[in-house]
Amino acid sequence: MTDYIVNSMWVFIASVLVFLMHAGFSMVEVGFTQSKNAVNIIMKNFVTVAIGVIAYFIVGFAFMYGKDAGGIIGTNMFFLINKPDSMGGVMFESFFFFQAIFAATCVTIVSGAVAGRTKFSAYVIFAIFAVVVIYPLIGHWIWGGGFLSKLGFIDFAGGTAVHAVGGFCALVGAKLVGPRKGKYKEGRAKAIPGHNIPLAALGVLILWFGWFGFNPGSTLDITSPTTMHAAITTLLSGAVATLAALVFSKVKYGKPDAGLTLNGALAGLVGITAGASMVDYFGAIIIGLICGIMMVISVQFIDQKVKIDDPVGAISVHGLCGALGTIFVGLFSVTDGLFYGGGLSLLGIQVFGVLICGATAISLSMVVFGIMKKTKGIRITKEMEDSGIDKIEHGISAYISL
Amino acid sequence: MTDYIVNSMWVFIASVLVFLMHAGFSMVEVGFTQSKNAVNIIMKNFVTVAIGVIAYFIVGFAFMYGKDAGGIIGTNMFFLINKPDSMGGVMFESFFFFQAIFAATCVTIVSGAVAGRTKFSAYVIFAIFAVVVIYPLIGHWIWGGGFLSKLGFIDFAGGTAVHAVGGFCALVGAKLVGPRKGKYKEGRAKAIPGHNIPLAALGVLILWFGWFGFNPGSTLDITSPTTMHAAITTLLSGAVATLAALVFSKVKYGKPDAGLTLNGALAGLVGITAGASMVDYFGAIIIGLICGIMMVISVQFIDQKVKIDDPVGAISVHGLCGALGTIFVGLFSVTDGLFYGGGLSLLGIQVFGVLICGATAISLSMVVFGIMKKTKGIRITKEMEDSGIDKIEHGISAYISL
Amino acid sequence: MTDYIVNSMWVFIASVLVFLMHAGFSMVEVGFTQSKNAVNIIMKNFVTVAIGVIAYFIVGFAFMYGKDAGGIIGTNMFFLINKPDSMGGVMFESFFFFQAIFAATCVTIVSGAVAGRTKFSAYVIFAIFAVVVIYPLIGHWIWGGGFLSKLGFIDFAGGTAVHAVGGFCALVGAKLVGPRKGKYKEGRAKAIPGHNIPLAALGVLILWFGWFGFNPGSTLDITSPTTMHAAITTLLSGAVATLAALVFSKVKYGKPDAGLTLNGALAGLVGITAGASMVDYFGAIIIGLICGIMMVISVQFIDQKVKIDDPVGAISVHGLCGALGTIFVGLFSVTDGLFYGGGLSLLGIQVFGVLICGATAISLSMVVFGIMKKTKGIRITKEMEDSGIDKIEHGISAYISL
Amino acid sequence: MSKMTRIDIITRPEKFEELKQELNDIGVTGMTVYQVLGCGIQKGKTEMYRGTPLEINLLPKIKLEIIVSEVPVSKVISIAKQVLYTGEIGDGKIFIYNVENVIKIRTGEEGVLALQNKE
Amino acid sequence: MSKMTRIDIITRPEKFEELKQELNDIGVTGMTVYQVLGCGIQKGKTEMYRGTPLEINLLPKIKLEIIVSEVPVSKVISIAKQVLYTGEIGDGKIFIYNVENVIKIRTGEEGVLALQNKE
Amino acid sequence: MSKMTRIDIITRPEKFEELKQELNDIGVTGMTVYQVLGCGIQKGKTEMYRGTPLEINLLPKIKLEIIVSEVPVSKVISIAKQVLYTGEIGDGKIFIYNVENVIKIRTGEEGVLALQNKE
Ligand SMILES: Nc1ncnc2c1ncn2[C@@H]1O[C@H](COP(=O)(O)OP(=O)(O)O)[C@@H](O)[C@H]1O
Ligand SMILES: Nc1ncnc2c1ncn2[C@@H]1O[C@H](COP(=O)(O)OP(=O)(O)O)[C@@H](O)[C@H]1O
Ligand SMILES: Nc1ncnc2c1ncn2[C@@H]1O[C@H](COP(=O)(O)OP(=O)(O)O)[C@@H](O)[C@H]1O
Repeated sequence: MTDYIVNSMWVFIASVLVFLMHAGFSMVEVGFTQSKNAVNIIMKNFVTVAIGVIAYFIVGFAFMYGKDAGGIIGTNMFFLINKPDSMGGVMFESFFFFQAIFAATCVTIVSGAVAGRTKFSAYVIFAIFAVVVIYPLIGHWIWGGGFLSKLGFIDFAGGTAVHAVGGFCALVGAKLVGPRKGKYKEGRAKAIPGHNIPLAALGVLILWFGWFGFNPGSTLDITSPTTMHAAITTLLSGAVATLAALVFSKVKYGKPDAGLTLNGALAGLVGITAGASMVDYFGAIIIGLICGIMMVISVQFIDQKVKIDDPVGAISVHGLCGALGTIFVGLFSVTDGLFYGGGLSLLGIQVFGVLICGATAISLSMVVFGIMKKTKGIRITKEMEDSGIDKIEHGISAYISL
Repeated sequence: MTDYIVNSMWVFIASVLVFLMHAGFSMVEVGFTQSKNAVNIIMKNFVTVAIGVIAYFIVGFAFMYGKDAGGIIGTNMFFLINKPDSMGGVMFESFFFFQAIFAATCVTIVSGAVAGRTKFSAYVIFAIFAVVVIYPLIGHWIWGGGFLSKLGFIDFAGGTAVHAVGGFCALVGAKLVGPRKGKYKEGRAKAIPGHNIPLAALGVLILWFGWFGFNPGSTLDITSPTTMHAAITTLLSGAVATLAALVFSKVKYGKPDAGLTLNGALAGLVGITAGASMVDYFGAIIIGLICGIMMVISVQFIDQKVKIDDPVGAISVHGLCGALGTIFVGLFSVTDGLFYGGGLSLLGIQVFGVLICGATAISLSMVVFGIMKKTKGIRITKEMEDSGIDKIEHGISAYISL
Repeated sequence: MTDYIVNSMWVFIASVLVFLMHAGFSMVEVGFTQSKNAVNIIMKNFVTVAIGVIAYFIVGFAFMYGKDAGGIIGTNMFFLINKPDSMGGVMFESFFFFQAIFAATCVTIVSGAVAGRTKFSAYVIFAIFAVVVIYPLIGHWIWGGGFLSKLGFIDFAGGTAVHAVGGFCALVGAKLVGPRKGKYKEGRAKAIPGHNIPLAALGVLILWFGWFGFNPGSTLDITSPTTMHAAITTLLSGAVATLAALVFSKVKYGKPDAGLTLNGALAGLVGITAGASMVDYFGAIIIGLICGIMMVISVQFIDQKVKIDDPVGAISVHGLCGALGTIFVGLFSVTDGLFYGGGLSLLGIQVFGVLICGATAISLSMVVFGIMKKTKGIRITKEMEDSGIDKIEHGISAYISL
Repeated sequence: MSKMTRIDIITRPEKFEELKQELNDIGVTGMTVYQVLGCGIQKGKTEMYRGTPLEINLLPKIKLEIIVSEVPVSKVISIAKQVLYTGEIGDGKIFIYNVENVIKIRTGEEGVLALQNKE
Repeated sequence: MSKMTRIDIITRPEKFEELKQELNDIGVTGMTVYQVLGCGIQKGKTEMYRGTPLEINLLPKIKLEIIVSEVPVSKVISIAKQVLYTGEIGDGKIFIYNVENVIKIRTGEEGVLALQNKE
Repeated sequence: MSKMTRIDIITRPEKFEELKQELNDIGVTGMTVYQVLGCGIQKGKTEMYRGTPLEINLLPKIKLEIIVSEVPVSKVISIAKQVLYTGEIGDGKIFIYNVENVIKIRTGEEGVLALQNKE
């Protein structure tokens, strides 16, 4: 019996917890959007899992964790051919399983932001590209031995690699596809409320559950208290951000906003992701507090000033809080953070890394969405939008009573 | 590799399973109440998790597991300052994580019982008090080295510490806030049915799943068959109680009652909680049988005779079955139970412990709810109750179609 | 610290994951059927868990894993009396827990196929019989030291023992109880759509999650990479089958069909179950591909040609893909499969085993359903079917608004 | 302008499919359907919910609204009676109203012409 | 054939139970209930949803449709006024229509007879 | 008492927002909205559900019920035609009925007065 076995087991179990996050994402997206597009959301989530896993198996993993070429990209292990026996200190199979499930998660973030007006085929093409190129490329830089990791950039569980990247792609997608019909009238934003808050709440709690695989699992090492420490910081940041969003929305808008409270939990969880293992409890609380509040401000800002229509708040929750959280590592890391006497060096690296990854995610997704927009089109017809994607693109309604 | 690592891992994984119980509670409460208050229920559940975790981190844990003062209360480790490296035979982090997630669970029980007519702010204040004072105090007596544990009182996984305490607080809350409008007409109880049975059923199954972390996790020791034994007794008791409630409701009311069958599963799970590790299979079956039936009787009794309006049956499920189950330890414990030749001593202690804890929970919650009732008020206005808390207190409906 | 402890822990955790599959089955069945029968579906699922666990504890386990008599049936350990300390290389308690949760799963498959027109009591009687006789008997042949296991028949995690058996019983049940009213008009099949696609999708994702306990757990050994290998093949097969069903339904019917895509995921998961540990990645992909497509063809074939009304597709998903997957072991097993130079011997055994088990499942369930049909009747009245089982048999609707 | 009449048929949801079919057969081409709750002689029922009486005093009903002009009202009524009659309480009622005018938006036709659902 | 009248009462859902009770007391035995959305003087309201104004300009209302003949229309109206009056906008409106005929499917009775919900 | 008229507009749900806006502009202040299912010339469609034909022969429609007196009926009709016309089957129909009386519960006003939604 060695640590090797126990850690392999742990990483495997953590992956399974992460897998359920797909159910969480599905329910959050379904709940926060209109009932007439619920089937489409479901189909997007299923196709994301399917494509994510297959594409990552074929090329994504190779690009991300294959033999490094110039700090930019991996170059072997396509189809897992020539895989080693172990990786990251655990059985190769555990390692790959964990990574494969992460891969699909990143893409899923985009599906909520472009909900309600995007062609199914356009989303599918983007998803393939994201899981073949965007995610593995940036993932290689950060985790696969690429230049950012060599530089000392720290992203513990994917605050940037998964969430900020997903969020920035979401930003581009939502911008290029344009707002849903009726979202802006005479230049003023109008709310298009989601159709099922309890389902969205279920989704958030399932995501939170999965996050205890996502963050603690990322140590790949259950023998160290760091893993459980990461769980506690995850719990604290999520809790504080939930409360912060609830109170802040109450102060700002007069009533505790349900949607923002649910998003608040996610904001805190995303915010802590990059540094869960290396910030202390107080760091976690402050990160949760800031993320909870900044998310609320950002949701309104993006909705009303930037005028990008993001039905589920993915840009603010994943993009903003993912980026913020990664930068906060430079402030709150108990070993090298500015506030803990570590000076500016790590902070600089973190900011640099976030900028590079953000710029890459934005440019690459602009290319894909841009080319599709010019050619096949990314937006459904006005009629389809009016009557719902479900009825026309999938020939069925999500809910049937008579 | 030591037992220490594996046990720490196990306790951590068990905690994660327990965390999902919040999703379970939310869905049960949403499903068993009216749609016009579904957002409010969701908000209460989220605020419970948030407050539960934060308050327990700041003071709750210290009161519960800090250095014992006079057998009454713990006195150090506020903010986890001066925490040890390990506790209960596992890494401190695992131990705390497990306990923190338990803490929020206890409070959640109350939210269902007072659903549909309680001010959000009143619930929040109670929740803070419960997680800061009521739960840690009683928890200290039972598990933290307080006088009950010194006396030999046994509550394996929280039949009393979590469930009975939660259930008794629920009793007080539901009594003081009064029945929902329309619940009693000319002194006769009328049913106000829940709005979504499938969601409630999902919640129950999620809770059951979480219970396999709740009970077996409480051994803090996966190396012993006792842990899996506790899982089997949990499974058996839940199964028998489900069937008992189904059959008993069919005999009593002519049709197998869906709500009572779902509650039946929970009754069996609560009932076995105090003794899961120390009763044998037949004990588990008999406990499940009694709890399933007693719960049905109690639900009707509380509804129609005591005339306390408990929309989800929390008083009967958690209060009654938690207390019964704790007392049953004195009968069915294979080492010291009356039926196994252990004499009356343990039974006496168990009854005494339940009485003390019950009295404490009732008095303390009477004080909090009582003071609030006298001052700020705990009940929403008649108008808000008529049109639903969601629309007025949160400005949104849970379900929006047009 | 020994492998023994870690494996016992692993098997236990895997069982807990499998337990959540009951929530998955419930939601899939509820979502894919009509709202007027949703309470009935829920009740059937709860009663299945309850009866499954109790009956398996009392006799099922003994028949399945008791001392072998003539290769046909086990003969001791009723009520777990005289249980050994360990079994299958893990603590007895873990082993039993895993098996008990599997037992209920097999029966559940039938409940969806006979939904909407079957008497509650008839289903309950069948469920008892299935968990007392059908499942343990065949399970003994395959896993309990019976003649099939002696012959070298391989069914890793229950492609036949659980799924095909469940699916074939479903076939018999659905055939004997007859189609729902309105399903066939003038000999032509008409669709009766499910009432809640998002709930069905949630169910599928929960099932997928549980499958990572179901398949990898079946090695009973986490120390070997085979376990995680089984997880990866499970992931790949599920993903490929999802995509295959989506694309195939789009080609065949013009639009990507949501119901078939969800079923596709399940088809791939069922298909890989028999051989998850012993096929390689490409085997898994091909199995997923074939199962995804064959399931779509089979659903239409059963619906329109065979004219058996199977609201959730259980016959195709579990029966067909379970049988196919078991036979595929004879083709794709990397040690003995035909395509890997293993010759025809294993393939022959696999085909023989599937035929024997299929024939047994079909005959036994024909006897039970047949006798009931002749005596007490298995079909609800026309009136009950029109107005929904919920209102009449359970006295309540699943959804109540006013 | 010849008389146009609106016929409201309120009955059990179960019977809807059959009724619709039969009405089609006598030439009723348009109808609008409402899901309503109703009580009449059929006073609802008392179920037990968690051991407490649950009075369901409004039952789910379906209302068909049919505006006719060429198809005789009597014919619609007799078909409805034929299909819906069970002799049990809850068979339902038919209400007849006068319609002043009908306009078909797509063609602008008014009155009886607007009701001719033939292309 | 004596006059039959249809009374449509559109009001707040909250008041429904009470109204139904009172109407029963004056002998109104049958009614059909619709869940509708409405606006009138009560123009809806603006809530904040995720920090963005959400204009709810149709409010959930309930419509009771009551066909009476023996029970005087004026009595129904006065009961409705009495129960529903709060003085706040949104109390609702009552619309009165003429009914040409009523048929009770179960018995075949027509007109006033069809409305006699006594067995 | 000057004539009061009820106008029922049955059309596609998609068009509802626009129609409501335009009606407001010509002074229609009150309306009641029903979610209904309908068929007319537009016979529904056949989708495939799990490879089996699914006949959807009732399509979701929206019904606006508007009682007017001062606002001319013709104006409402012409606005409706204008907004709803696409030339495709399914544009919908308008039905006109006579209203005998209207009562505003809050003020007790009757008839035309009850319809004046000005404060
Ligand atoms: N006076 C009435 N006004 C409005 N609706 C009525 C009236 N009487 C009956 N209805 C409607 O007709 C439905 C069936 O009537 P009911 O009296 O229950 O059965 P039956 O007509 O067979 O005696 C009721 O549920 C209700 O919706
Ligand atoms: N002119 C109208 N046509 C149709 N329905 C109306 C009309 N005016 C009011 N209503 C209905 O009556 C309801 C209540 O009317 P409202 O004007 O809001 O309150 P009040 O009558 O108390 O002033 C509205 O929501 C709407 O459903
Ligand atoms: N004779 C009728 N009686 C009642 N409702 C009708 C009638 N004809 C049409 N309708 C309603 O109007 C809707 C639109 O009518 P339809 O004939 O489909 O389109 P169009 O009027 O554009 O030809 C229908 O779905 C139905 O609800």
